[in-house]
Order: sequence, then structure tokens, then C-alpha cells
Amino acid sequence: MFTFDLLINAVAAGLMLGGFYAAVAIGLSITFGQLDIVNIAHPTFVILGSFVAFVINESFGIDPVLIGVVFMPIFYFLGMGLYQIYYVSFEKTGQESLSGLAFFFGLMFILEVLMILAFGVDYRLVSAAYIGETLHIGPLDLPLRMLIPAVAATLMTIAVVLYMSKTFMGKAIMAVSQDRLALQLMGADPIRVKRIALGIAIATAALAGALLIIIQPVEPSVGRLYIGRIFAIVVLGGMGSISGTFFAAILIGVVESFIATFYGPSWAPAVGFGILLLTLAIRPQGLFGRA
Amino acid sequence: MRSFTIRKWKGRILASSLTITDVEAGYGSVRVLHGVSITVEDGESVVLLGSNGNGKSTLIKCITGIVRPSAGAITLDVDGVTTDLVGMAPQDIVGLGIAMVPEGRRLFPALSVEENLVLGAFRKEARPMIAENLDFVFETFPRLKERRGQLAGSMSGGEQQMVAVARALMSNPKILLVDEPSVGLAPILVSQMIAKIKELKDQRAMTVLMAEQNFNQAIKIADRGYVIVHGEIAYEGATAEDLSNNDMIKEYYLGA
Amino acid sequence: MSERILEVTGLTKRFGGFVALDKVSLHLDEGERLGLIGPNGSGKTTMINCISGALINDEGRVQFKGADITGLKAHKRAQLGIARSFQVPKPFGSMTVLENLCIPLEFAARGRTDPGAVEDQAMEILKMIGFEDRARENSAGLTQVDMRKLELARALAAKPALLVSDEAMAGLSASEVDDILEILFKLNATGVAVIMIEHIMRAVMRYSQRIIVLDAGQKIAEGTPDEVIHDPQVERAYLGE
Amino acid sequence: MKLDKFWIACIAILILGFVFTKNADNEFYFFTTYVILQGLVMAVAWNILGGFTGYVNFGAAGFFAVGVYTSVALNKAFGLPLPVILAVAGIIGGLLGLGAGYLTLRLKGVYFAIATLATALVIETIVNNWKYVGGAAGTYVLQPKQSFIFDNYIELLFMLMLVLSVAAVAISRYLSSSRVGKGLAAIRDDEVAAECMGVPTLRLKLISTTAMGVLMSIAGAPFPFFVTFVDPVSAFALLIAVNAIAMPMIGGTAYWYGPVIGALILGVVQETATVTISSELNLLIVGVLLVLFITMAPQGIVGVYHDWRKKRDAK
Repeated sequence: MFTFDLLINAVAAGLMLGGFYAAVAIGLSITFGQLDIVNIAHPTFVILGSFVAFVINESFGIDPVLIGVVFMPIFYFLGMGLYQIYYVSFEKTGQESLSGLAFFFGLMFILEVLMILAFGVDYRLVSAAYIGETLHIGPLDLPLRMLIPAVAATLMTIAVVLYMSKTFMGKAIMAVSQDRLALQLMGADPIRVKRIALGIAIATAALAGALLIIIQPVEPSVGRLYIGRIFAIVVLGGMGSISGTFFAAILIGVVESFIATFYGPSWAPAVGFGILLLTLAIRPQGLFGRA
Repeated sequence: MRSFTIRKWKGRILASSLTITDVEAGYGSVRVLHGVSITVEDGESVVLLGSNGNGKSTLIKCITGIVRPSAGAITLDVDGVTTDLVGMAPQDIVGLGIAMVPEGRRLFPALSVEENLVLGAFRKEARPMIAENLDFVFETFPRLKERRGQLAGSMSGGEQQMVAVARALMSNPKILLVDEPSVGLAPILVSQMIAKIKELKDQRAMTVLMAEQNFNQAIKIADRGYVIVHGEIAYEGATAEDLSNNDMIKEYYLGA
Repeated sequence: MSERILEVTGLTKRFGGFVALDKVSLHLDEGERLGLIGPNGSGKTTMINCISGALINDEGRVQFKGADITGLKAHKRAQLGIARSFQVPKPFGSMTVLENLCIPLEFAARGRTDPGAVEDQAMEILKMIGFEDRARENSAGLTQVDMRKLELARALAAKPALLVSDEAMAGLSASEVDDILEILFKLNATGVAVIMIEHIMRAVMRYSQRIIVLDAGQKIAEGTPDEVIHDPQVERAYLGE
Repeated sequence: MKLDKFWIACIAILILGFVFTKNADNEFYFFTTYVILQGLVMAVAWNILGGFTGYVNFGAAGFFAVGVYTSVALNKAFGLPLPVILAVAGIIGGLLGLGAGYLTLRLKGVYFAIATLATALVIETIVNNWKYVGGAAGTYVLQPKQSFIFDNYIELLFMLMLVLSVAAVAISRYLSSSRVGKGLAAIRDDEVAAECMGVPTLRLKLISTTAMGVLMSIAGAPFPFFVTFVDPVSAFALLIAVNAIAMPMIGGTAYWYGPVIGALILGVVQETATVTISSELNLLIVGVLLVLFITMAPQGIVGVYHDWRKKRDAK
């Protein structure tokens, strides 16, 4: 049944979903879009963030969003270390593209299986007072378990956009894949710039993971569902434009929400991949591309 | 460690000069330079002349560390402190106050003009002076001020060359290296650009080394210069007149 | 009376708004040696990309041996007898020198090869340019001058009627330049027409029977080496105004 | 045609396999070997595109599942005999491969890899929603009663997969040593140079992707009869996609025998690990081995062996 209430609720759900997608995609937007590193394991780091939130929430009852924020620095160092391995093994020897891709593919499995070994394949949940509460505004229902992640994700996006546009390092990150040599001529060390960038990218996964487990129960292989979706968002968003990524995420969220509302939730996952394939085939530079 | 010594020099730099001795360099097993020696004294404008593919750009790249010489020495003298540049990374050499306007401009095409300029001030010593330097380059190139928000990649060739020069100035350099500023520019723009570089050099008391194939434009700003043919110094002109009155020049260029 | 082998008429190529080549015409006779020179960014490489089919021109026509080949794919042109060497050598890095030559022999020159094993023919070509002792070496590990030789040997293995040589000598020493020149002379002696793009003036002047000068996408001069050198427009293009 | 060592070995393997079915009783062996051989066919197929041509396919599971579900649908709709099912699965897989081949026109390297991944996941979503073949819930497939000249159906499937393996290896070996194979190697080394040397790059890439698609899809076609219960989780299993990449990478991608070696070694290790330890650990082993080989020995076991021999000869 197509009703007005259904429609605006679908839009609202899509906006919130899209906001959350931005949190997952923003890290990949930095790695894939800015650094040309195809971190296919990014969603798995997000799941890692979910399990960190799960473990700490269960043991100490701390709010999952707070856990996510607190763990960002730890994930940051994880990302810096990861770049160092990637740099030494692939970038330095000039075989980053395909071997690097396979490397992250392998890394994805290792992480996923380690989580399966540690936590099993059962779905895990977190608890917080607001999960289960819903805000009612007229005909609009805004479940807090969606609204809070969407708000947190939007704040994180704003923070990253500010960092990228206002700091020297942020601008250097934007520049490093455009012309690495020219960046050296500006006096910046591209390896350090990339290390910091991947650190930031993985740090966003810590919070994104915590947000994910607020929205839905999580098991280790859930991350794979996000691969196509976030690649679609990043490519659609114009490869590395953070604000473009945010709007692409919102777009995908709304479209998925519509599909789920009017056709059934099982078709929703194909939206991202379908849009990705179309984008790659028709307009590889994305919809919100700067260039 | 290096940055520590630089900090000591800050604010009381008196003189800076480059000495290049017997440099040999190339790409992989291609040897482009066969024992080149040149000097650039403080406050001079020195031009490297010669047609394409003879090694002018390679020499500039050796100075900034983009190409590592296989033999020879490149030393920078600043205020009596001598630094051997061979083996240093480009970002560290830039940190010493040497800026380069690369061939083909090499802007960050997907960043705005202003973002490009700000990145020029990345090195620590330049950051405190970013506001005044930005004012200065906007004054020098008013066109860039108008277009500060535009993506660098969407600018015309002449405007891009302005951005490249302005961006190099943002690092507050003592020595400015300019590599083939005329490439891809209409003749009228070449002449304007080279005049501008001369003007800037005088205003900011810089030392300039420029590689340029456009002989007649390059000698307009030259105090003296070298002609490089096939990786060797074919002629050293002690003055600009020396160069322009040399009837061998055409032979060097066209191999007649 | 020799035949026209290549006829390029009013060729225009744009990249976005940038006009890389603006209505350039050129022709080449069978067995002729043509030099194509001009300052950086004058459109030389774009021109040979349009001749070899790596790029398709926007306007104008390319005719080869009297047939219109405008719009034909690069591999078809190679099969018809247009070979090119690359400025930056592009060897098939996983293969030996000999195997590198087998690719054009089996693809570009298919149907035009002599009877007998492909490897023997590859070996003959290597012998002709004095390169046979490197036949079994892996191509990725060659020195720069040897890579250039391989580029030319591989182009030769395509059994071309026209060879386009893109800066085969950049960055080589004087004696190495002479080696490459000698190979190109030998090649031409077998009846192959050659278009040479080169920055090393000494080499182009010596090699070319006729020279065409491009500047900013336009043909500014054409003639014998001597005529071209004394052309004031050429002087302006190189020395500036 | 003279029989060379390769063909003698192939025939010997097929005869041995047949004798095995007549003498071994424990069905476990057939189950295990079937799984290893299925991995082998997938690895060999992957390598035709990934190793010979240089285009990485992350969507192996998608191609496999196309075979699986073609089989399920045809069996349910018409009850067709297995050979017909295999043929149709091959055609559909080939068409999908052909489509992937046209993708290479626009998408190079990383983008191609991501596009294949996306394709696989779109197929998965379609299957999840295709009620006729069981949708997300899955469906049971009955093994046919008669099993030809074999004692039971698993022996037949084992023999079928053995024949497929030999065929896949023969095709891969032919492709690598023929004129086509040389052209593919040229494309992998430098596509632009290849085109300029007269190599019809698009046509050869289409041959390569189509062969890959046919083989992967055919490898999946007997799967429903092997497991008797198919759902998207098993048809699109993670392990299938990883193995298709890991086996060639570990064995060595440059030669036709690389993926064979990789598949046999990794397959045996996996089957042993599954029985003796756990299936999760099995996945972990694949992941760790894959990452180790990519970082330490990108040429795989075959490459390590060649290096070792070169060093020995140099002494």
C-alpha cells in the first residue's frame, strides 16, 4: 500500500540509513579515493569496531558510541601500521594494484575468521537505554537506534571534512594521489601523509562499527554485505570527495529504503551493487566528482 | 636532525648559493648528464639553455632530489653552512628553502587555486608567514585572487603557470628553481611569465636557476648562463651579452 | 617512381578543449626517411598515435598504401604493415628477447612471414641488428640501450612497410646513438619507410631525407634538413621570439 | 597425433580414478576428492583470466553459482539429464564471461576486480529473491536413482569432476602454449604494446573471459547433486571465491601447472584441517597463506622453485 505516511517514513529511514552508511564509507573514500589503496577489508575493520563495542559494552555497560570514539586512536595506530606493511610490501616495489588488492582480500578473511574464532557466528547485540525508544513527530517515526548513529555519523563526517579542508595535513592527504612528486616539492613526505591518512580511515571504522551494532545485531561476516555498497558510495561520490561520499551515502540509503519499503528488504542489497555497476559502466568519475 | 639545523638559520639568512660539481645522472640505465658542473651564486639569475632532451630538466631534478645523481656533488651554502644535497629526499631539500616550479606545472588539479597555494606553505618555516605570502602572491597575480576558489585543473595554461610560480613562492624560498616555464604557453604569455619571474626575483631577493629552451626569452632575465648539449656543458656565458652574441647558439640548438 | 605509402590529410585531434593537432597533412613515399621534429608539446607523439591507431583522429583522413585506414584499430594497422616503437620501451617483461619478437611475428606479420619456424625468423632479425647473443635473456632485465634495440627489433618483426620510431635515442650516449642510427639505416635499406621522431638533432639531421616541423599542433615547415634549419620559423619555434 | 607425456598422464589419471571407484568403498574419499577437484577446476579457470591475461576476478563465486542455479532450475523444470545441464550451464556461464570481457574495455585493473565482485553480489541477491530455486531458504535436490556404470551417485560425480579437471587443465595448458596464450601473455605484460604488435586484444580477452566463465559455471553445475541441499550461503560460499584466487596465487599464476599445484596442496591442507581441527581454522589457513605468499613470494610455489633452480644452476 502506497500512503503518504509510508512515503515520508521511508524517506526518513533512508536519510538515517544513509547517514550511517556515510560513516562506513568515509574511511574507504579516503583510502580508495585519496590514496588509491583498494582496502576491500575496510568493512571488516568496521565489524572489528562492532565487536570492540560489544565486548566493552557487555563487560562495563559503557555507551557504544562513546566506546567507538574512545577506540578511534587505537584504530588510528592500527591503520598507520597497516599502511607501513602495505608500503613496504607493495608500493615500494611498484606492484600495488593487483597484489595489493589480493593482500587486502586475504586480510579480510584473516580478520573475519579470527573474529569467528573469538566470537562464533552468532549475532551479537549491545545494550543502551535509547535502543528501542522511538521519537514520534506527527506521522514520522524516528527510532533512536537509527537516529543516534545517523547523527553521530554526520558529526564524524563534518569533523573529517573540516580536518581535510582546514589543516595542512588534510590538504596534503587530498593532494597526495593527485601528484605525489609535486607534494614532495611542497616539502611534505608522501609516505607520512599516507600513513596518517590510512590511520584516519581505519579510525573512522571504530566509530562506524559501534554505530552498526547499535542499529542491528552483528556477526563477523556481515561486513561483506557492505563491500559493494560502500564501493558504490565511494565511486558514486566521485572518488575521494568526502562531501560527495556523504551525499552518495544518503542517496543509496534513501533508494534502499524505498526498495525495502515498496519491494521487500531482500532486494535492498542489490541496489548498491547495481548502482555501482551502472556507474562504472556509464560514468566512472562518479556523480559528485570534483573533476 | 636536519630540521634542527635549519631552525638555527631562520631569520638571519644572508647568502645562499649552489655548487654542482661533475654530476652524472640519468633514469635507470639511461645516462642523461655526463659530468656537469655549474655554480649559482647568491642573488644571481642563471639560465640553463639548450633544446629538449639535452639534460636541463634532469639537472634541476638532481638539485631537488627527484633524480639521484650517480656521481658528483651538489652542495648548498647558506650563511656559511654547507649541506650536501645528494641523497636527500625532495621534501627535505625543499625544507632547506629551495623551491621548484616543475615542468608542466604539476598542480593538484582537483584542488582549488587557494588550496594549491596553501599547500605551498607546507614546510614548517613557511607556515607562520602564510597570510603575508598569500597576500603577496595575490597582489602579484591579481588573476589568482579572482579565481582562488576555482579548481586548478580547469584553469588555462597561463593561469596554471601563475599558480605554479605562486605556489613555489608560498614556501618562502631563498632559491627558486624554474623548469621550462614556457612549455605549452603562447609566446606572449612566455614573455610575460619570464618578466614576472625576473620581477619577483628582484622583489624577494631570491637566487634563480631556470631551465628554458626558449633562448631569446630566457636571456632577458639571465645574469649569465650555460648551454647544455647532450648532457654536457657546451658553452658557458659569463654574461647575457656573451650568450646572445654567440653565433654558435643556433648550432647548439639545431645541430646544424 | 616510388609509391605513396602514407597520406595524412587535414588531421585534427582534440583533447577536451585543447587542440593537439590542427589540420596537419603529411605524406611519405615507399622507403622514404622522414624526420618529425618540434619543441615539447608540439603534437609529434599525438601524430604518431593517430597514424598507428593508438588514438583516433577527430577530423581528417589517414591513408595507408592507398586504403583509408582512418578509424581502424591499432592491431589491424599493425597487421597491414604499420609498426611503431615506443618512447618509453614497453617490453613484454615476462618473456625473453626472442619471445618478444615472436609476438609481432605471429600476430602483426601473420600471413606475411616466410615459411619456417617463427623462432628462426626472430633469430634472424636479432642477428641482423647484432643482438643475437641476448636472445635468451629476460627482456625486463635489459639495459636501456638494449631495450631500445629490442623495441626496434620487435617493430621489425612485424614485417612493416612503415616504421614509426618514437624517440628511440633519448638519453643514450653518443656511441649508442650511432648504434641505433645504424640499425635504422639497415632497416630502411630493406625497403621500410621510416618516420623518425627525435630530439637529438644531430641524429635526425643525419638520418632524414625530408623533415617536417610541428609547433603547437601545426606544421610550420617542411623540407630537406638544410632547408629546415635555415627556416626562420623553425628558428623561432626553437629559440623563441 | 602423437601422444606426449601430458596426454598419457591425463589418461592414466582417468583410468586410475575409474579403478578407484571400483575398489574403494568409503564414500568419504569421494566426497573429499570431489571438493578438492572442484577447487582445482575453479583455480585453473580463474588463472586463465587472472594469471594469463592479468585481469583479477573477485566474483568467482558468482560464476560458480550461475552453474549451480542453472542446474537447480533445469533439474526442477525439466528433469534434464546431467550432460545437458552441464552444457547449458556452460553456455550461460560463457555468456556471463563474455559480458565480463566487454567490461575490460572500460575498466582496467582494480575497477575490473571490483566490478566482478559487484556482479557476483548482484547475482546473489537475485538468487536470494528467486523463489523457484528456493530463494534464501534453499532447496533440496534429489540425486537421480541410476548412477550409470557406478555403484552410487557420488562415484559418478567424483568421476565427472575428475574428467572436468583434466579437461580444464588441458584447455588451460592449450591456451597457455598456443598462439592465443602468447597473445594473452602479451596483453598481461603490456596491453598497449600488444595491440600495436598486431594482437587483437579485445578478441583474445573475450576468449579468455568466456573460457573462464564456461569452466567456472560447469564446475558449479554438479554441485546441487553433490550436496543435495543448496542455498545461497553454500552456493556463494566465501571459500569458493577465496580458493579460486588463493590456489593460483599460492601455486603460481604464470604457468598452467601453477594453479594445479596450488589447488592440490591447498585442497589437501584444507580437507585435513577441516577434519582434524575446524572449518573456521581452515579459512584462516587460506587467508594467512594467501597473504604470506602475496607479500613474500608473489610468483607462488612455481616461482620459488624456478628461482631456486636458477640459483642452483648459477653455482
